[in-house]
Amino acid sequence: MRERIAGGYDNFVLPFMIGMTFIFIYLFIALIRLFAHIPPKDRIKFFKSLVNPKILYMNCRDILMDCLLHVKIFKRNLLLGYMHASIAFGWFMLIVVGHIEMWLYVPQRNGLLYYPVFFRYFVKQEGDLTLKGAFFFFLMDFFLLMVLSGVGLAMYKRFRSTAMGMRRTTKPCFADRVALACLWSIFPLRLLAESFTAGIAGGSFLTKPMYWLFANFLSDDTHILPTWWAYSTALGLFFLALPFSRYMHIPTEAFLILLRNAGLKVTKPRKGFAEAEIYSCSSCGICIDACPMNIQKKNLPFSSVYFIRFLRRHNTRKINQISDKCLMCGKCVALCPVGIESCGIKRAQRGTLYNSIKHDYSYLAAAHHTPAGAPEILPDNITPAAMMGTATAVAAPATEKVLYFAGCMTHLTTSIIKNLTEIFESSGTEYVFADKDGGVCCGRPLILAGREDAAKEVIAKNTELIRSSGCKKVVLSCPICLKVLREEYNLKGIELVHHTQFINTLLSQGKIKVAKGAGSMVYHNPCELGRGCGIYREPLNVLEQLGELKRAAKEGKESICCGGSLGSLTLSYEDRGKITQGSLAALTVNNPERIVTACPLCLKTFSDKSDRPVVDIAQIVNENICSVR
Amino acid sequence: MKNIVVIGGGPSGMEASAQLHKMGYNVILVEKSPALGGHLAKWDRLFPQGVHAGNILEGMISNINGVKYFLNANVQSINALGKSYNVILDNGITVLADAVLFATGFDLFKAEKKEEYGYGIYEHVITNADLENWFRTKNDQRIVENPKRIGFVHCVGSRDEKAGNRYCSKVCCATAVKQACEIKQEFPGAEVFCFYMDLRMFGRGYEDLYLSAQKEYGVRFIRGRVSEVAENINKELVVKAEDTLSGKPLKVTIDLLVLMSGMQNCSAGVKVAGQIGVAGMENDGFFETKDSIYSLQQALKPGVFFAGACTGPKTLPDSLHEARAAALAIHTYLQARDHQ
Amino acid sequence: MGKLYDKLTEDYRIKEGLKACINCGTCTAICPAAEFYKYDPRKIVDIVQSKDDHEIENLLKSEQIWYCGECMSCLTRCPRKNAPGLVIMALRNLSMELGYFVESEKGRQQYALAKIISGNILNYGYCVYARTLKAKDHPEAGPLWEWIEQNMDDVYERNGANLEGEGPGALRRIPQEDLDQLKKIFDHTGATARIEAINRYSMEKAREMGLTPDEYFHHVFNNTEKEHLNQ
Amino acid sequence: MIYQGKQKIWSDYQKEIPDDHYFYVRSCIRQNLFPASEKTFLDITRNKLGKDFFETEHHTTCGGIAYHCDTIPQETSMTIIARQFALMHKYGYENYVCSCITSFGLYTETLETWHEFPELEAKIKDNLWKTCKLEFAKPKYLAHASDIIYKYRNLIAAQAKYKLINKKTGQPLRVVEHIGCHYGKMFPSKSVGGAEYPYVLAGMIEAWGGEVIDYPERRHCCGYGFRQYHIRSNRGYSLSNTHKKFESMEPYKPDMIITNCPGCPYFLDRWQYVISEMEGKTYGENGHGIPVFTYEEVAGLVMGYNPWDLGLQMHQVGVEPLLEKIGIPYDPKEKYKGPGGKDIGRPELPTCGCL
Amino acid sequence: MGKFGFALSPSSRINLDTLDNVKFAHLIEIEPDVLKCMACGSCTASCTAGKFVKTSMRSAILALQNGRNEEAISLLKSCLLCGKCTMVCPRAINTRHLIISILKVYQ
Repeated sequence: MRERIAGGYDNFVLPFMIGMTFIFIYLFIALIRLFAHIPPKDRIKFFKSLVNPKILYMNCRDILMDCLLHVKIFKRNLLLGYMHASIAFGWFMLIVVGHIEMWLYVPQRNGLLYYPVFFRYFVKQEGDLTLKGAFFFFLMDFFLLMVLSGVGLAMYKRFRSTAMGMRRTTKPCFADRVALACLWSIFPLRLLAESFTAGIAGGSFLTKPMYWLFANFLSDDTHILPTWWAYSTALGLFFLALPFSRYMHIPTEAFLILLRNAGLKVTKPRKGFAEAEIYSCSSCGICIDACPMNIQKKNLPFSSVYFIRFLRRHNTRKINQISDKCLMCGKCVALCPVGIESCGIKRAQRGTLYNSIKHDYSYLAAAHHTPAGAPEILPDNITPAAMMGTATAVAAPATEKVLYFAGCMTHLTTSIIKNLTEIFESSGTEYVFADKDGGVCCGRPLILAGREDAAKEVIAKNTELIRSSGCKKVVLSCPICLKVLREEYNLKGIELVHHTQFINTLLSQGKIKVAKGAGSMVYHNPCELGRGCGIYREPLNVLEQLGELKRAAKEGKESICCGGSLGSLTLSYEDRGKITQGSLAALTVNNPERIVTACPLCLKTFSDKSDRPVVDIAQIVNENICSVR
Repeated sequence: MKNIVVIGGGPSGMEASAQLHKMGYNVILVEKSPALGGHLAKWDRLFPQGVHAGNILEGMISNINGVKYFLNANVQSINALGKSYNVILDNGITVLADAVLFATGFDLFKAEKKEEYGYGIYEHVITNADLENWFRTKNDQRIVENPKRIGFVHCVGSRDEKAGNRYCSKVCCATAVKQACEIKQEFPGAEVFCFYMDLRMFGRGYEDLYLSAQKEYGVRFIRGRVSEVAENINKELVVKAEDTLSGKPLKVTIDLLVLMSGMQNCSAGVKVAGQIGVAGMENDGFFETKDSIYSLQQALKPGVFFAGACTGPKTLPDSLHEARAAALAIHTYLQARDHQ
Repeated sequence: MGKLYDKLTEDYRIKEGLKACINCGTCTAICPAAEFYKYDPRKIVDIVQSKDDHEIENLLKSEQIWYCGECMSCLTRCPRKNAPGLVIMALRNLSMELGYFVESEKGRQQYALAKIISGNILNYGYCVYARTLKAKDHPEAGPLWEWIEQNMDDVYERNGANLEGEGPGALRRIPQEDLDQLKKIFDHTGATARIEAINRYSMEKAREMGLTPDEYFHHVFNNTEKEHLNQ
Repeated sequence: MIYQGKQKIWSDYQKEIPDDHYFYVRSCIRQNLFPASEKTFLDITRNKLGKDFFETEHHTTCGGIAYHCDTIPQETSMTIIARQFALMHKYGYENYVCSCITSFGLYTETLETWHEFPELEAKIKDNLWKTCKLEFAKPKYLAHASDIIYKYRNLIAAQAKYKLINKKTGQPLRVVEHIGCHYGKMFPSKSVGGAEYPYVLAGMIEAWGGEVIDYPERRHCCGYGFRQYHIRSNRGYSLSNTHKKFESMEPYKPDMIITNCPGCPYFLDRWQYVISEMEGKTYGENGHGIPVFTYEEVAGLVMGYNPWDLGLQMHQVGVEPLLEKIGIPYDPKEKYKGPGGKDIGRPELPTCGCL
Repeated sequence: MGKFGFALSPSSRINLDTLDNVKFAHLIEIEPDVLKCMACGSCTASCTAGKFVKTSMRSAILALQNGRNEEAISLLKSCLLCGKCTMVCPRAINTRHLIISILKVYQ
């Protein structure tokens, strides 16, 4: 194998080089801009992470598994996973092997960007095929075939997405179409170019037979150069279109992994970390199916993928529309192959709209909170005296009692309170009812509405209230509260559990015993409990001891939002109703007698629309307690 | 063949006549005005769906084919004769009726009696009936072109001891909301206000009408009875009420005020009925029925029956049901009488 | 139900003026006081008809019941033939009987009113009397009244009055026998007791406020400390 | 405004007013503020029209202002009223006419209450006997003095020297009529014309050639409010209500105001002065106020009385421009003279100078 | 007060003639649900913040309709957006969005 073209250059590499240069410059500038928007602290954190061996290992693993092999998609659908992995990994390997070839055979050309790409054009095979040569020929053809198979599947998916487990797929924009056309043509063209050149440069099981086939009716060599031109042009065009297309995710995704592993979070909705997320979106469209709003076709444009597309285009009106409407159920995040935290971006976007809204929570100072008593009711205006009375609330002595924090919504579903307090009593649990007569909101609804500053005041007040109780364990009925208490409150040393977890512990400790008399049921996993707090196992564990647990069409992290979510700001009641009905339909595919949930909001939302009883897990447990202690 | 005199050619009188005629009775329908249809003939569209009153009326008129009816006819005298009633009409006709049905309907409350609202005094104050007439004919000097603000006053002459009517007239709320939507269709740029005490949207589809008035038409509902209306120098109307929900007095200057006149028992009907000792009840003036639940179509006097609004405010479908019930009650009565 | 409510219903003005209120607001809509004070006669009637003694007691101690000008415009319009104005009068009556009136700034003014008006009746037989109408207390009467005050006998004579004269005519001296009869009526029908009660409660309040009777009079007559206006 | 509509209402509210033989009772406020009006009333009825209006020095206040200032109980005012009625009866009269609207309202209310609660009437009867040893009686007819002038309006018109007409233009004067609240609002049927479109003053204005102005706040109270005026710190209420009325009537450019209530002419007059002092605003022509009259004063003017005999010098808002408009001669030098032309100085002009 | 010792009082009468509807029209555009309120009071009855300080969705809507914008803001500024009112509203008004929209438009 030696150089065939003197100087190692031909004009056809120009399109490629232009594209390549453009994309390098573009990426460089983008990187600088992105770093400029990352808070200085985070920047330092990032650079430190790069030399941390543990994170370095994570980075390598994640890039291999996610960017190249697309393991997450494999888990979802084999064919779809293969489609993504074949293109990404195949292409990656083509580049790697191409470089090795160049390094081995034409080391003098090291450093020429285009050379490994068009290697076959510049070299010719001399003498007999060595084993080493055959091995590389094979590898190159193998990976090319791999990519081509992926491209073939991609074309097929465009027309029949359901075959790959996707009911709906993204509508490509213009740049997407250009890039897609290029991408689809790059590898067939490479195959053609390499096949035409296989007589000179050699080839393996794919390119050689092709060469012979073409040689039968194309005797002239004049067609060789145009195909290489075409191949180069496709590549060049692809690079030019790249920043404006979904394929920007190819360079960005790896970078995002580095940022994420460094522990960075979204601070601004469009800049810094968020920008890395935005450009990491491959527009795969998995989130479209994931979104519960899409039970109605009219809501398709409100999927996260389009949200991100509008973020890229700086279409503020659309961005606000989508971010306001989103249920924040987190399903798209849970299923996103890239792991884009679109809910976080939406929250940040809402922040830009609503964080500046003025509020007056001075009355919170007057919210008395003594273990026995309820907050003082002040019908009109707070007297200064009342405010002073609580400013000095201090931590009470530690107690063995658990603190029960029902939450606002639970006060609308009194069955939860009644049954849970009965369970407390049956199990001999001493407890303090934190908000017996209605307390202060946990602050999560404010956070969801982008009003973080307002939420901080509420959080501070509740933190003080919880700490002043002296309890070391807080039982919550509302997963919304639980999530915010875990994530935003500083309650170190205090254990925060949902009542499903608490009941599960009571059962495992034998403090209550239940009979298996609950009949058949299905469990609805509330967004904030499952995806929000990662609590999946405990409720199922409890319910299995109570009766026949039927499967739902979507379970676990794919559980569908009940429609009542406080996350959405603008979704209409009618649309919410449709989501509720969709969710109920998914729950009742196996015709359970009852629907069990573990969130007051889900309970209330489902109860209004369900054709069968909906109960909270506390109720079904309490109904079936057969012996105590 | 038995004779039945039906007094009143409005919807219930016509419907009862048609039914009785089909049962084979000789029905004589007496109507004091020159045309059949009663108040329905003066109405444009009907709540809740906005069906055209004219279409309903047409159907009714075609349904009384074969019924003898006299227009411009009044009952001159009526007196009991054994088990029958001798009815003499002012057109000279005398009937010995086996049963008499009062379907005399209602009079609209005379809005001028609520002096503080200025009906007949201020130039741009009209009643619900006037507005219906305008919807049909588009001819009323009092309705200015492109009014900026329009007000509807509920409970005019209803729920009002001073006006002598303590009861609720039942249909005015739905009518007001319907008319508010309709006038908003006519004048989309106008602001429309409804002054109400309670919104009694009791029937099927009525609450939706209310909701659409709010949502689709942006009608503003103010909970407070209008206390006083005054005309300013531009002949606009200054309306004063309390916004009771915020507990503050309120005023608004409007270009057209529509008074929702309530229902009263028909005074002409009362006069006729009085001759045979059938009288209005003291508390509301509507005819007294045999009881208040079961025998609403029967008077205390045998052979005398009621249908429609003469026994209390009613919607059109209510009146039609009563008409059919009355026909059946008369039939049952006559059969039983024959058996004795 | 409530004791205060029962007590109120003994007043003929409640018997006359309070049938079941339907909260329609016609009274408030045209009430001259509702436009300028924090005042809603409809709400007051509603509180009374709630028969809630606690609420009624608050009412009796409140400023609200003293805002009404007793023009009785409400009477004309009420579709239930209620008379919020009469209800107010009954409330004021009870507030004075129980001594609650001194709890409110406007209620305390009863002291000055009793002194001026009831005083005039007993002394002269008139509710208002020129000799006691001082220009310094009535700046709105203008420079004209200052002139009248200075030339009172001449002005009234010129205007055909019989100021302090015998026999009939405007501002005649009302014979003592008639004034005696008025006094007897006052004693017999509770007016004297009313004046005494007002004085007693007021003087207690004056002591509490650290004011002499004169200062107290001047204070309630001239001063406004609370915000009464409705914005 | 459709005149026929009003006429129809007026025809519904025609109260019976006897033609003659009245027991006349004075008004506290009017004796103090408009003594000449009462004098004119008696002069017109007795001397010009030859009617019998009897007055006794023994009658007193009815206690109405005290009652409405809530300083005397209802029973007290009722007993005082019973005493007045008893005097009427004692002097052989059965028609009772009062000069005061508050009294008129209170008499009407009292009679109604006695009618509704006979046990209360019995108690008052007993009170009256115990305190005054007088025989209880009730008037056959109760009238307000303005009812009487309304009744005689055409007789007065027949003797009139002037009409409520602008001499220069020949146009009728635009007259605002203000009815005392307690005249018809409590018992519309006891008034001429009812509560909403009272005719008692409108009838006089029409009979004497003027044109009645109907402005939006026509029915509104002048703002007296009893305790709301008698206590100095409450007077903002009183002032604000009058202000509201003037703002409402301003576009109609009224020439004059006629009232039938004792307090109203005083408030409508003096609050104009206060508003001009406070706000620098006047409501009449050429920076003047709108002159306010009692019905007797207007009757006297059309009948050709000397304006200063009618007591028009006791108004803060000057009446001279109106007199000139009608063409009534007057001697400006005589305005502030005492009895027999005695010089008693003259009041200072208000700061704004033009009232 | 000056020499008189009293002054003209401002009128508290709601005057719908002088209402500026521009902001309200904008609000209707953002959240048309504002028109659906029938003032039943469920929101106020269930209000979390209302336990401590006067907070009322229905009164705020009314205040806006009457042009008392500041009053409306003061009735909502204590809101915690907990969403109970949304759950209990019989007219299915999106109260949370309405509240933040009102606060945003009128602040």
